[in-house]
Amino acid sequence: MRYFLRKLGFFVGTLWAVVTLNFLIPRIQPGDPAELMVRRLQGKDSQLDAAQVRAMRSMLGTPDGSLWSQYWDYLGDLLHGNFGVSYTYYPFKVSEVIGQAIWWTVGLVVVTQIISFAIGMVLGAYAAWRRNTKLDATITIGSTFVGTLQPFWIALVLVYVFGYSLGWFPTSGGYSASTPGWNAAFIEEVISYSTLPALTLLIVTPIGWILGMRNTMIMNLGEDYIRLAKAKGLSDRTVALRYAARNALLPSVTGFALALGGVLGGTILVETVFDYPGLGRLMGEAVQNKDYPLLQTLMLLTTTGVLVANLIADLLYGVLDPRARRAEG
Amino acid sequence: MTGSPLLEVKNLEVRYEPKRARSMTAVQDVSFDIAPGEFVGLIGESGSGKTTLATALLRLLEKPGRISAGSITFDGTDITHLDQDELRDLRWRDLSTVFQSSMNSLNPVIRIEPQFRDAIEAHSDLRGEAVSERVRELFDMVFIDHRFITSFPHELSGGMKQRVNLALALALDPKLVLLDEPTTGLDVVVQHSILENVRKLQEEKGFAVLFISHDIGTVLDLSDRILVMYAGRIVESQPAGELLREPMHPYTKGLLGSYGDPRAETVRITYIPGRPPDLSLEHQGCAFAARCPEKIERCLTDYPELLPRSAGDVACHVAQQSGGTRHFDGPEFVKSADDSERAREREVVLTVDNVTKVFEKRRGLKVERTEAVTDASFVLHKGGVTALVGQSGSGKSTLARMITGIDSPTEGRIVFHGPDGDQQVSSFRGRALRDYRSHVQMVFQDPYSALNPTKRIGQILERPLVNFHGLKGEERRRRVEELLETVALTPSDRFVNRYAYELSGGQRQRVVIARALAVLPEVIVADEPISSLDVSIRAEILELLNDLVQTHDVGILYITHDLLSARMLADDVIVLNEGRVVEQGPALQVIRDPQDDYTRTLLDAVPNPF
Amino acid sequence: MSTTPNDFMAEGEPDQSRSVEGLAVEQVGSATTPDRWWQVIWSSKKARVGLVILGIYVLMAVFAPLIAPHDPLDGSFTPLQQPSGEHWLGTNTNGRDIASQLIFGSRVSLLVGLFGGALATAIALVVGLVSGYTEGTIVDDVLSFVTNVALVIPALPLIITLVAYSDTRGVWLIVGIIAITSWAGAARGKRAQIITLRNRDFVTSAKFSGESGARIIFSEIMPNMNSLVVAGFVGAATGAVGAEAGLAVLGLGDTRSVSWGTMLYQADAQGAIQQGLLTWIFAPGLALALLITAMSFINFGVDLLSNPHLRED
Amino acid sequence: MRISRRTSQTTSLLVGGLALSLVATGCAGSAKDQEDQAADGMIAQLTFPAEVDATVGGLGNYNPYSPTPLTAVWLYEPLIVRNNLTCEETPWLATDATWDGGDKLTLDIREGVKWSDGEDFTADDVAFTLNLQKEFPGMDKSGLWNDTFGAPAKSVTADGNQVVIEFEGNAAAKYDGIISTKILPEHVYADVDDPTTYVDKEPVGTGPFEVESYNGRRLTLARRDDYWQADKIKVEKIVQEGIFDSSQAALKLETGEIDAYYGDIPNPQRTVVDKDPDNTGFFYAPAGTTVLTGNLTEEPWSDPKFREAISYGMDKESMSEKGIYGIMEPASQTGLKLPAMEDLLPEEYAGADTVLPYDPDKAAEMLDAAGYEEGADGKRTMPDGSPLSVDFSVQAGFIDYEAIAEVVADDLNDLGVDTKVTASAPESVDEQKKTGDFNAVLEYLHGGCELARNLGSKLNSKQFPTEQDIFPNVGRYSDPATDDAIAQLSGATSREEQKPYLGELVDVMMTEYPVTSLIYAPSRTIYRTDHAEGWPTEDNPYASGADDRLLVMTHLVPPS
Repeated sequence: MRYFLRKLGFFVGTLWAVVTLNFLIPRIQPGDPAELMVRRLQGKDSQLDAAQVRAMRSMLGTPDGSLWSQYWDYLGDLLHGNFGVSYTYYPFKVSEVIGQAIWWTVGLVVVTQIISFAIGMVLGAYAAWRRNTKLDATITIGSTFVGTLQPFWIALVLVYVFGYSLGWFPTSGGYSASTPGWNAAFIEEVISYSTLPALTLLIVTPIGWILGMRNTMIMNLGEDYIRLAKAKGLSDRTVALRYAARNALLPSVTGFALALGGVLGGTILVETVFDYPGLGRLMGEAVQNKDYPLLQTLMLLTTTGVLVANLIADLLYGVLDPRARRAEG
Repeated sequence: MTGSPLLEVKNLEVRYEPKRARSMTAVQDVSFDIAPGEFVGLIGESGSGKTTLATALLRLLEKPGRISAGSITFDGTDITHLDQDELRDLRWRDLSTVFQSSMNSLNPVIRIEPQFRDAIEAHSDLRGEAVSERVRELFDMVFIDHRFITSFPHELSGGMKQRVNLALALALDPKLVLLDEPTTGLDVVVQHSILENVRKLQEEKGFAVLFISHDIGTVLDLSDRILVMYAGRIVESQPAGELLREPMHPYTKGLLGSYGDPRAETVRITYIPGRPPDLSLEHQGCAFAARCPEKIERCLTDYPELLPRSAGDVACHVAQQSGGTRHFDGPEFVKSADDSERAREREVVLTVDNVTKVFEKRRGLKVERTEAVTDASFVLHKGGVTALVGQSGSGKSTLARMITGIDSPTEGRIVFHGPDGDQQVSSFRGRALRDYRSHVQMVFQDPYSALNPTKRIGQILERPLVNFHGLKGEERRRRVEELLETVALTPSDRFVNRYAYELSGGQRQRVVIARALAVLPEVIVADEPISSLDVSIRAEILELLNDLVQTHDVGILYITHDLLSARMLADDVIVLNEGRVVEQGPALQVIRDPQDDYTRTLLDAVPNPF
Repeated sequence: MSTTPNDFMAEGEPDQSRSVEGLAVEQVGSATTPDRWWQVIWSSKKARVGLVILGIYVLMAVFAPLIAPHDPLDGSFTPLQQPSGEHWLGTNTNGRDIASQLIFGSRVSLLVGLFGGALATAIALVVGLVSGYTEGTIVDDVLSFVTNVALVIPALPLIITLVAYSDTRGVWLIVGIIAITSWAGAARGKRAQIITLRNRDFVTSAKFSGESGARIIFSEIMPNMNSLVVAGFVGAATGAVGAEAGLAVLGLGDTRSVSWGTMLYQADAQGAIQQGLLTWIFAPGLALALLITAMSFINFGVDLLSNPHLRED
Repeated sequence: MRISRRTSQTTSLLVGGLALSLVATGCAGSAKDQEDQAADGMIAQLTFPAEVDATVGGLGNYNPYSPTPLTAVWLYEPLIVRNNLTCEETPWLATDATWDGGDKLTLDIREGVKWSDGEDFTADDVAFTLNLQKEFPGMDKSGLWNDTFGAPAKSVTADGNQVVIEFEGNAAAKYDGIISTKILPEHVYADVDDPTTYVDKEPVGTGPFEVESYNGRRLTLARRDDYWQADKIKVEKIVQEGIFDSSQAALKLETGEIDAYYGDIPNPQRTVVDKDPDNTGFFYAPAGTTVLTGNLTEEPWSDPKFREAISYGMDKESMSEKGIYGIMEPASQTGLKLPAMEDLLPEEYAGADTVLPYDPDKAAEMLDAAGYEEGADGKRTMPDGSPLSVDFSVQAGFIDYEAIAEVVADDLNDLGVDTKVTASAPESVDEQKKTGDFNAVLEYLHGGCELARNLGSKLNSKQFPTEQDIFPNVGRYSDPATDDAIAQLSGATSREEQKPYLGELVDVMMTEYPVTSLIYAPSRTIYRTDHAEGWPTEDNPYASGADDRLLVMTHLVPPS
């Protein structure tokens, strides 16, 4: 029991710290939301019109009062699940805005993560099983090359080749003409619009999984139960899958949970580049515009995402590894 | 042994050829055969190449190791170069094995039954229920409750795991079972029963066994025939009886010499000085010559072939001519009854008074209370040795923890009668604890992890001198050398600048002891100080410890599972079982006329060839 | 978390199996010292390739002034020139020589890699080691708490705040930022590692030699983590190089210094491709990719340290 | 972080690739907008980028007073359009506006205008809207009801087809703001309890277009036949979709996927026009002036002689070259946009070349004369011999500013003035402006028509930035005489009255050098002519494109 209380306390504590930092970080940045809004409407190099700034301030009701009082209000609102009104998307509620964007990101990210995880596990395991062969070399070296390219670099090539030279896929936005909803036209558009962002992610993400899997797998291949399995005269397939891979999978799976939790933060660049209407782009805008309410909530979302993922990872490990089932801690 | 042999090994040579390190010949020109149903023991100390040999026989060698010469013929077929697919049908059905490290030779994430099932289904037509039936039979064979069939490996105790492995090995009634140190790492008592089990099954089923062990004691009474391996070669091969009666190779004699009967009035055990040769280096002549008391000129120049003599074969020039004595006339550690008489009158340096220790271990939600030590009481005499004998879980290490001030008792008290009066150990914190340690030191079980691999011997020995005696420069250097001399690492200057990995196990343990001595402690707690050393050199360390007691007048708490060594070293013996002191008294008395059953079981478990 | 007897001397029977193998290894190899970490790394073909490439980059950085045809900040040339004998890679919109910028750019990337990596590793080491060694105590709780928070805080807003805060932007700011945002993961790893090392007998015996906690951590235990430290460093350095470029591309870099990141950023901002200045974009991009690949190759060698099974023989 | 206009510079990286592949792609996208053929003399469709960079899914809002309405141009209209370039006025919903002294403004409201729901547009709507701004300061973008630039309004009353605004004092300077007020339909907004948070889903406007459809990304607007000047509107349909950074925009312009882009495209001549000279063009109207502002409370800037000297020591041509590919002219030191505002020039400067030439030698002499002696190390010192150095902060990421900064630094250093440039986050630069904790910055002098409010407030000692706001007088120039002139100027309601006071300001600029004009800053239009012609150009600068889109729309005709 003490153990769980402790773990829970840790969770809550971290959450609190994160919430507080999320509150502070945007606020200690120089710059005033109202000014930024006006400037954003007038273009960067404009002489701020005092009247407009004044109007904007009173419209956005940008925070006044001491940081303390702001902080307490903020905490209070959080407890009531009230995340406030976005500046960038005024007069819409932060919750509305995020509600619109979240599905795009979840869709894009979850799908790509699952795919690249699958790729990683398969290739990694295969490379390990056939280690020190040409194939192993190809997989490892190949994935390293690709994986070390900067995402925007890849995006560059993709847009250039598929977007324009070949004109196969649109390069900006999430959809165009169709009306959102469960209709073929829309789904079709969503898929074609998501292709390039997804590809970009798919090229950079698997490498980690591949190498990780390869390493743990090779490590396991040295274990006695593998030697015994071989001595038992089991088919390579069985040895590779049931004995080696099955064990090597464990760390990766928990890692995967964490990855899923962390993704929201990671998509900012790609989403901005492709003007993809997801949380990543929101985060980008929120940061530019000092959109405290939006930024706070997004950061809260990401951080809790990671925290929860951590918990899930723990539990998952318990389920997957019988040794961990009893006596965690 | 008639008819064609089941396994026939001819001039087998295994080489390790790593890309970077020097390549070496781990197994050299090894030839022997095993008849169907024969029980063959293979004795060899660490580095003798026995495990490599086993792996080679199973064709499980992995790069950089390879069979570089010779042949292995199993049941008529030459399997030396058979490829894995062809090997597969022969594996397990004809040739199965139990690995040395029983602890993780079962797949941790799969239940036990499927691990039987896949093997059985891979090699037989049994399916479904039939398999489960078979598994139950097998479990019965090794006396394990059926409910464990469906549990995960980690839910079994070490002993059970090893029994399961044994059962697994027998799953398909193989012709030959290769047991590689099957019981190492298990309690003596457990070891004993498992070996009995093996022996019985072997008689019933009549499969042949190649039993590999470092411990000649365990093998002797099981085997029909025994092969002795040294430095990658077989140096002697004799039927067990003959080998025991008249060992021919000096090395064999040495091994036998390291056993004694703890009950005897006077026990003398020998040890083989020095260390096995480095196989990656070219060397000529007899590999054992360097450590051999009987060596003659020839031994240094040309290698003695393994030639028939009397009941078996031996590779030794001396043996071939004279045969020499049965007794290994190398160094010897003698302990006679009356030694132990002294010291009992010496003043008490530490008192353990009705000590009880309870651990609270968290298992998920519920807290498990384990009583590691219950109401233990005894005293340590200045310049005397008290042996704390017991198996794992007997709480002996927990006692050590409390005595060294790492833990404090839940009940009762431990009092140290030091220079500055009586002090209760449990009260020590921070500085006080640190000072206390200038009076009480430790010698660890595993000299390999007890010395920091990144430090030179000199540096290691300096630290306590600096910390406790604030010695500097010249003085400090002299003291370090002194210490090395005391533990017979001479000439000392050869060692001060060595790293631990350059030393042999025995030498390391000496360094560990030297470090313990550095602060001139009143008490040394020695936790299984010899158990991880080769049999042939254990006596060496025992003797050293013994001398220390005499010369340095320090009290030693000697923690062990092995009554023989206890007898050799201790004045008093305290037998611990499940945290309780079941018996204590003068060593000889306890051993000769044990009052408690547990003590007797322990005694029976002592491997005793004689 | 809880103190079970096993934390200290391993309760239980002499573990022969270990020492039997142990001996086998030790005694056989006893004449030869065990491989030093650099030997291990060098033993990997990939690592060798990586090291060679890295070496070339280092030379380029060190001798930049000799190699580079022009001063990278000299804007006196005609802008928008295509590659020529005079300007190997042409000139950019500010009339600067792209080739020279590329050559000098290696300096920033390597500096950031070196110091960013070093700083991050240092923080990770201290935090990780201390909290690992004091596992279960309040010190550990606090440190791992901080580590966890650092792990979950979204990096970008944090970085932006930091950048916005410093009036000037320079390599050192970038180094600092990278270190601050990237130490946590490593620290967690180190903590785990030290927890396993901490229970080794030689640590206990150091206590018996009267060593102080700090000394035990940094003099007894840390030397045994050399390989892990190296691994950590190479990883961190690789990350740092990428991060520098990433920051620059986001427009957070030091726009006044010449680095591949800033080159890309400016090229990108000036629509270099549309203006037909391919080299301006591709040269720094490729230089960067090649450097990072080289470092990842070295990482293959480093992996051998922490995971001997991977060794290629 | 990227400023919105340069959101994801990286895209340009990516997309830029296309520029080359154009040959391959041809005008891929352009097919789509030619589907439905237009009636004669009409333009079937024009496609523009989305107006706001922040749109998410279904959250559409047309409320012109929300910060980011889906469109701020086509639905709700202002009273009078005064184009930013020449400051000519075009009557719109108001046919005329007359000052009665500085404290009473009378607006004649156009008759016969219909709201898109068929209701009549009346003076009441105007009065309603203006009064609403009193109730909701958030709407009061012109500062009508508060004291920014002139006295607050007392009352707004509709009277027949007239609306009368009375002020508590002189408020002439509010004129620009007032006439550009977007007028709301009273019959709709009357029942809205808070217009600042009101989400306007079915806009009812007087504008030339009405919403046809919006699917969360693509906004389609259809021409209103009952628009009050329908005859001038030749465009049947407007589609606004997507936020493009420079490179995407350039490519979409080339492929004809959009017909105009108002953001920055580096080197438009080379990246757009050269590739399709027949169908593309751009017009960079001067909207203001990029100026170098020293902190006049600090040395050396406190010395006008120094300011004057260095004003000759900076090569504005090369700034234009490096900063904006030579498109924008070096700016007149008068602070006025020339030639557009030529007629406002005081006589003494009329015709004179008020653009200071680049003359390092002259600058050097002036510095010597002023006592800034050159030391042995080639570095000049203050007259009192103390070291002289200029340290100016440039907004990191403003590539044009950074390029200009380079030139300034190089030139000043050549002059022996030890100069160093520090790139800081734009926010930090703003911060410095507020606190006055800077030595020199690049900033912007708005060239709007309300000169008192633009040039004026740059020189007005009441317009020092505060911790709160970045008021325009960043350099902290302070001179009572000038303040009076500005007061007079802002009180003046006609050009003629204004001229003398403006003259004084220009004088100050030309003699005191409170700021040094560098080059003009553009208001950009980059456009295609294959669907529509009549965009403003160098030759026909009837409007500054970006700011006057409504006006431009009335000039667009099908290609001949």
